[in-house]
Amino acid sequence: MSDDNKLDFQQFRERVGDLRGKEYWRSLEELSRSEVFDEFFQSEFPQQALPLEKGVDRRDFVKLMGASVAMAGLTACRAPNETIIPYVNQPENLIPGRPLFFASAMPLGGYATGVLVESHMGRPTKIEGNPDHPSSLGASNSFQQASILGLYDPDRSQVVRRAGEISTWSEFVAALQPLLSAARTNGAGLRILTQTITSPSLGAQIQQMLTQYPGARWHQWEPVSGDNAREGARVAFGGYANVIYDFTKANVVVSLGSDFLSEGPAHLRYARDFSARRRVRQGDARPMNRLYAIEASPTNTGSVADHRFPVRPSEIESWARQVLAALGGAAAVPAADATPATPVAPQAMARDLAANRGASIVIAGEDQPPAVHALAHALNSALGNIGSTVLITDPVEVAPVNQLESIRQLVTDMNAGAVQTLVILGGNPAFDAPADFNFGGAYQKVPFRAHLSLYYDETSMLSHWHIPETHYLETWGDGRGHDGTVSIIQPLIAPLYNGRAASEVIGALVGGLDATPYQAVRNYWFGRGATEATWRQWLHDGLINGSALPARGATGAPPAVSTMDTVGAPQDGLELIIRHDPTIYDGRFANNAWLQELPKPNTKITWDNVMLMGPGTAEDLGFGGRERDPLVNERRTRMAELQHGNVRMELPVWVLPGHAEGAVTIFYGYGRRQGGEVATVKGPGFDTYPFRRSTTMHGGPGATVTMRSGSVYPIACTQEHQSIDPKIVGDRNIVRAATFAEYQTNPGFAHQGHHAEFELSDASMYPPFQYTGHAWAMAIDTTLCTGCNGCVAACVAENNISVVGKEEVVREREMHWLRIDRYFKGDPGNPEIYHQPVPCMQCENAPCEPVCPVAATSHSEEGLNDMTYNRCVGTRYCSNNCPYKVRRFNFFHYADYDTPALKPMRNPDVTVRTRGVMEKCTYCVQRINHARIEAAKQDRRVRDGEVVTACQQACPTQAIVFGDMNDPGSGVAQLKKEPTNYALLGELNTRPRTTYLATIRNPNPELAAAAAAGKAEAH
Amino acid sequence: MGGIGKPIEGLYGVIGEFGDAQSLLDAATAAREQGYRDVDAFSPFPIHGLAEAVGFRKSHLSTIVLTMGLIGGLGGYFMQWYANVVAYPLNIGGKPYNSWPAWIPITFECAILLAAFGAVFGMLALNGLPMPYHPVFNVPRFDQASRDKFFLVIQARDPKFQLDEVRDFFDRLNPREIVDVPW
Amino acid sequence: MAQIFHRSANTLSRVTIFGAIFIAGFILWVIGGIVRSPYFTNQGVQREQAVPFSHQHHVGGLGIDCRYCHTSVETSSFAGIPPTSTCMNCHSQIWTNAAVLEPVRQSFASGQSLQWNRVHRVPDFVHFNHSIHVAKGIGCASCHGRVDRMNLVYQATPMTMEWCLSCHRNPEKFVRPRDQVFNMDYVPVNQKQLGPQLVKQYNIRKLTSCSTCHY
Amino acid sequence: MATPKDTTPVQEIRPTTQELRIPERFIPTPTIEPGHNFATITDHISSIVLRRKTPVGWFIGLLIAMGGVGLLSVSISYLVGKGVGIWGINHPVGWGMDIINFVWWIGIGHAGTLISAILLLLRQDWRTSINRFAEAMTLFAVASAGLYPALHTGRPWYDYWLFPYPNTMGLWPQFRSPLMWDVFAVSTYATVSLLFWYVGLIPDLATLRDRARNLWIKRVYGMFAMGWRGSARHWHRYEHAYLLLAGLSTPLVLSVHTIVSFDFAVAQIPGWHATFFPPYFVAGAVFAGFAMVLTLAIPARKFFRLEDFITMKHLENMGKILLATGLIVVYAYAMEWFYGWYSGNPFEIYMLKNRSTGPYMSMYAALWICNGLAPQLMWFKRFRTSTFWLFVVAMFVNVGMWLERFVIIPASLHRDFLPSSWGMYHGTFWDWSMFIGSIGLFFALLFLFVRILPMISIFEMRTLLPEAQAHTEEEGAH
Repeated sequence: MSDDNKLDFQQFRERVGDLRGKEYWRSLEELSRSEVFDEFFQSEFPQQALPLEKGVDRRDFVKLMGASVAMAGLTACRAPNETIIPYVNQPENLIPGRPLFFASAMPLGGYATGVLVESHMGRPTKIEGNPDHPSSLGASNSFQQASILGLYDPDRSQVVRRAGEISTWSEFVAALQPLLSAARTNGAGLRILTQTITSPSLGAQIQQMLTQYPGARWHQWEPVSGDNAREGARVAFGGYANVIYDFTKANVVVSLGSDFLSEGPAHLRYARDFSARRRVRQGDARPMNRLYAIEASPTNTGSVADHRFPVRPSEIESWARQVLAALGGAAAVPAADATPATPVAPQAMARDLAANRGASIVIAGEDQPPAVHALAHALNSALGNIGSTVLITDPVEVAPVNQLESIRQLVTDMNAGAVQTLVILGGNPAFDAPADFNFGGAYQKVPFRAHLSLYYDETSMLSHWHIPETHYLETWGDGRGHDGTVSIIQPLIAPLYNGRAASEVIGALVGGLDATPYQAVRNYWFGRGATEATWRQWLHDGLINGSALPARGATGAPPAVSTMDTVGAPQDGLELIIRHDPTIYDGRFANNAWLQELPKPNTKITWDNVMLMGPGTAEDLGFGGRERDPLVNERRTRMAELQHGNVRMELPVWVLPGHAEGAVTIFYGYGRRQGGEVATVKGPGFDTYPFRRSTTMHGGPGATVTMRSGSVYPIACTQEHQSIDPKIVGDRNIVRAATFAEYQTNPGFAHQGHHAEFELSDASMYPPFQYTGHAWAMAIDTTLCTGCNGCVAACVAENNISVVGKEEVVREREMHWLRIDRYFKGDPGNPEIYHQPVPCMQCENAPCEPVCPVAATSHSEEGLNDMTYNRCVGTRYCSNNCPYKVRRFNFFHYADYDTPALKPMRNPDVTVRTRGVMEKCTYCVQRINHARIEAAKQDRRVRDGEVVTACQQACPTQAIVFGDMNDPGSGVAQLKKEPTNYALLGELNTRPRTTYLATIRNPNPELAAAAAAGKAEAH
Repeated sequence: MGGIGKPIEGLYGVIGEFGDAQSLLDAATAAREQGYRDVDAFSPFPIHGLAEAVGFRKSHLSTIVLTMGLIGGLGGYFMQWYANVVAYPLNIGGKPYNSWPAWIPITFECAILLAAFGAVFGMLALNGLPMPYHPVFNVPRFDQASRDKFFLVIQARDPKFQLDEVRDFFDRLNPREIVDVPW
Repeated sequence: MAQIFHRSANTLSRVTIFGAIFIAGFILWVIGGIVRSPYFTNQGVQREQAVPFSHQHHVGGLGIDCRYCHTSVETSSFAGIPPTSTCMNCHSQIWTNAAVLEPVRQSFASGQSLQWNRVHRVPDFVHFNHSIHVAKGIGCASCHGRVDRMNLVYQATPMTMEWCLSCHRNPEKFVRPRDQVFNMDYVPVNQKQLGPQLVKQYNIRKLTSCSTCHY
Repeated sequence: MATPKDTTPVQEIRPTTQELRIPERFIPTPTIEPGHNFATITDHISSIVLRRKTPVGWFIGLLIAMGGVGLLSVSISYLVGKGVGIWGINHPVGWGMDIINFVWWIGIGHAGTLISAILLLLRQDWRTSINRFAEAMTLFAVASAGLYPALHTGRPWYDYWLFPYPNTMGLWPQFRSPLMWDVFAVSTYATVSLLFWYVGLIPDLATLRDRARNLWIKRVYGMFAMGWRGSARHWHRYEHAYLLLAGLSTPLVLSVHTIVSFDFAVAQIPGWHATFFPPYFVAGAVFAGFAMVLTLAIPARKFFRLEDFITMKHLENMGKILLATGLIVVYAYAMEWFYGWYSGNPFEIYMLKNRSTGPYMSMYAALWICNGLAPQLMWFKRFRTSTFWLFVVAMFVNVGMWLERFVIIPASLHRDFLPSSWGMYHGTFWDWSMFIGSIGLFFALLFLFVRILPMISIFEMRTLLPEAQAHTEEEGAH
């Protein structure tokens, strides 16, 4: 018996072998129906065809927690008794100890971006971009990376609440019935409020509801709204439209206050396309593109611009108009407009644009007034870009509306008592609706208030009913990307906290159909011609091919811009700029500690929101360098009172070189009063929504700021900068840069002149160590880095990096293995800004190693600078002796061993570090080892591209390249040959494996000349 | 009190007490000249020439210290070489396994440590210490030997020891007093 | 001056000095022994199991292949603990109402997992991968001992780091032909000559870098 | 047999200077005041230990010191329980007051062995009256110093990994690390200093054994005296061994601070990476050591009326040494500037700029005042011979040497190569509590020492007396 048993077993394993090849990208659906297995089991043991409708249910999940081997960190030498809890029925294809990848999509601001989710034994642990998805092309941003923590967040709401008391879903449904019957008769009084919705299935459900209740109304509100863009498009194209840009074709890009590289639904795609035209390589003749940024407060986009013009918000429009005028466009410059600081610039820009008709882009920022958007469109049409670099499609949203008007209407009706029932699906209007609407007050006039949300937040507090919402990794759904491409959102895990999807609530409203989200989505698409095969294909791919919206033909008539209302002339006094927070968005991520501790672009501030201003403005307010620098050394700053309209508030002041003078920027999203411990206690910050009134959604003129001399406020800033003399940075050749023109004449600039003294020196009293076999190395192209933080967040997620909290960051104990250094160069009013991601350099002559008394850090034969956590006694000598200061020490027990919810979140392939241990970047050695093992099993070398580090995988501009230096064909080996390739602090003879490609910018020669001339006059 | 020529039961020797270093030294020299061999002198501080006077020839301490020092040095180097070259060779910052310059300090320290042990314990061993019990402590005034008095003892086991002669000998040196030291 | 110590004090004092040195050395020696003893390594410690599953019977007796239950041993770091359904594959046919199997039937009916007491445990900071060891010709028995002769499974080897290193440094002493990996009774014939040859053939490297196991 | 007890009181025997035939050179500033003989020296010094009644001042002092020890134990418990995060250290400043205090104490711990060993070899007999005291101070300073390396690690319970022993991991220490050198240097230094000190004590323990009245006290001292009986042969070997120990300790004492300086010199941080650190540190250690000896000796000689034995000659000599070593240290400070300028290395140059004008400039200025200016007073005899001024200068140096280590360690680390990771360092309450605690420990041990052991080497003092000179005929002849 044993023989034929073995025989069958052989076949069985072969089949597994066949399947394993397709392991990646596999959908749960496919998992559950793999004929091979069914047939196998049918034939062998007919009574055991295993039903598996869904993914891994919660019970399995709990078991798996027991089964997963690497749960927590370092333990004592005496082994505790452990139990192993296997499956009862093991899902086929799930190989214990090996991750599976599933395609899904993360919705943000309504738009869905495709992702791949890594799942360890049923536990989603890591998000990667989906290379097939048009909005990301495989990259991922910090929000996506941190959504893993959002999923497991123990602060998430876990029960249905009625007036704060614990209740049940069925009670809620029961409570709805009388109202619904009422609504059915007279129709009126039933309202729902949603955020922006692109989900076809949900949209259809809502439409069905509206037909069912004729009197019902649907309102939409999202604090980070596209209202201005919508209105701008309406002015320009006579109706709501969706605008898509193709940066691969653009030689010249003009950004009117737009941060297209790190904001908006398409920023990952745009960053990729934009960087494709800036990748300067040997023997690549393509010219570099050129970016002009006209903006008030520095953005990532502005920081990489070839020309950045810091102007007050109100001046942006006049700039646009001047350019347009210079192009002989439709609109003359209104006399009222002030002439901008450098009059030559607009003309030069215009000439540059004119020279690139059809190959240029003018893009306006979401925060810019409709007029600017319209002007941008006008410029694009004037330049003949529409149809080539600028594509117009129908709106992606199910029902595009002016959301400000929409919620204005809702509030009016609520105050008028016209609203009997309000069901809020997601969002937190009581916190983030325009302040002057007093949404909370009006809301409380509604007799029946229900709120669906991830957290029990400010709005939930005011609601009769609160229903916990499912995380996108927990439920079925769908959504569209920036170009309309549809993705099916499939769950990776059953709801952890009894959450409900929006579709379920609508289902309850419509009554009758109590379809699960799965059925809801499935039915919708099968209703539209999906078949079992296509459906599985969509899930597998993570998107519906060809579902992108078609581009409209170029609109004949150039947009009318003369007619529209303008912002008007710049006024005296400070202008206020109100922006959403770069890391916690509009406040919805306030409870996500990963995002809270992420250094905000350019300022490098964590856990707080501040009032940004330029050095000049600070000087005028009596907060110049002399007062400032000592404070900044100590991670502290002054408070100042900001007054705008009738709102006054004390905010910490932060001076950011390059911020437009005469303006201050504040960020909204902080100051949460409810909705999680992190949001309310650990990182409270300041609630600036009161400044955000329906008239001042993005700020406005007439702000006054007065310093509060007495009060000093601690700021968790990871990189002090005011006190750093740019000369020091120059002296040390940390950043090496040149213009494209200079590069063309002299590609080796990074190793000449002053740089020459700072080259790698091979001088050593010892013979060099020979690295046969693999030699892992990394090259980072600083030209391409936009400082978007995607890599940092990815590193945190991949390597179980602990969050330390604001106090510890203030004490300079942040734990990020990868940091993005930011350097300023030149005039503090308008400096050049450089980003430099700094992971461990993996020095071949690592200074950290010889000083370790216990060999806790040593070199692997592949040249990795290994860090053996369990051997470390914590002398910190290695960190002291590291010239790059990339080592991180667990001064306290930072890792959370206790919270059960967080344990399954961790990457089982990476040890969770304990107190008193040094840690650092290891080039994601767990990924290297996995690849090496797989390769070794097939008796071959690891191929180039087989090992992708977490940071590399996330990077939208592909600035980070990792691979085997000894493999001449590898990408990294190529980059190391580039003339711009240089080693940071190479003269220390550390022989770093991580090297940098010098920054190359492409300024307009005409303007450069003008600037030189200006200087000449000055002297 | 036994007969002539053979050691006397229960008698360690005869001790004489002197008032100052000079007279002790002279006494010791005299005793040697008398032909006494098993002589010992006790003083509250080292007196130059006294040891030779009581017939002390040569101390072997230096040899011991040198040997121990060499053992320490070689052992120290071997330990490091074994640990980092033989037992678990690791690439530490690109340095060779046998980075001998880095091993000099510990080699040196080990040499010093063992040499010091040699000096101290060698000295004690050669001196036959610890020896908390010793016949001379039976001498009533011997506690003054650690203050300001000086003693000379002629042991009973000395071949030339004749109790009466020894007493006479001491008398001639007019010490503070003469005492028979019992075992 | 009267004697303050008795005659015996002389001997006593010397004995204590040498005694102290000797005792100190002895204690260190004992500690060295204890940390290598089963008390610390759990070597040879049998663990009670909910179901007294006998490898001796199933492997030794019936000759069931290791991989029938430990399915992922060749594909994954984790060898895999069989789901209840695997047991039921046979035991729905044979011994269908044996008392000892009650927990198994229970589990399969109720969907509640069987709970096994872990026998082999490497610390969480050690990342061991079964598949590569199997692929490189390290036999199950090399680490787990003659499981086919174990009634209740116990840890056959100390599984200390020095033990791991003994093979990572000299694989040629332990490697066996791939087709013999799952053979419990494999006895190497002239390993001295075969070992190095296999090491070359399977191109096995001496992996003693820290990050081979610790990261 | 007649055994007349020698009950002659001390006062009776007080011969004049002439009678004592004291050589001329001793008259102005003698190492031992006239009027003493073996008995008086013995009785005076041993009586400090053996007298029944303990002075109240001693109790008060010990009480205060014990308070410090209490604070220390609290700090240590909290540290082990919570982690080194309770200190002010951070990235980039991985070492703060833990290592500052370690180096400070080790430095102080150099005077003892130096005085005993080197001055012995140099035949400086004035050392005799202070060496015992200084050696004790050395031991206690090293004990306080030893706390820090042991406790500064993140996981002190694994410190034993720094010792080479066969283990189940098959791992050994990494001997290229200066910290390993420290382990061996400091432990060797502690051991050898202890032996040296104890060997010196043996004859005096015998003296105490014989002076003590209570049988049990006799036995305790007797046990440690190991039956010393002042035999001529013993004395001969004893002196030989003592001389050999001195010979061994001299290179040892130089090696210890050399190796401590390697902790920094071997690293490549600007401000650490300097080849002249070993001599610089050794000089600094002697400087600090003698300052501490003065700090302790001046009150002690007053309190225990030891002016006869620790005379102005001693204090003045130590003042001269302060001046000499102080000048060496100042030279080192100057050389740092020279090297910085001469290297033309931007990192070095900035390091000096940052020291002198950066956030810690006040520390650096104070350092120059304490170690640079204050010792210059020692040029003048009237300051050298005034206990008050000597004490003041010594205190300045004590503080100055602490500042020196602060300037070297955190002030170099806080701004190294990449400006992006610059930071600041401030000691926290626990940093200070541990420092004060270690001072408490030091003094507690010192108080116990002066109460139970002779703080001046009695037998060596005897040899200073002219009566100690004796000659065999041959010598007497010519």
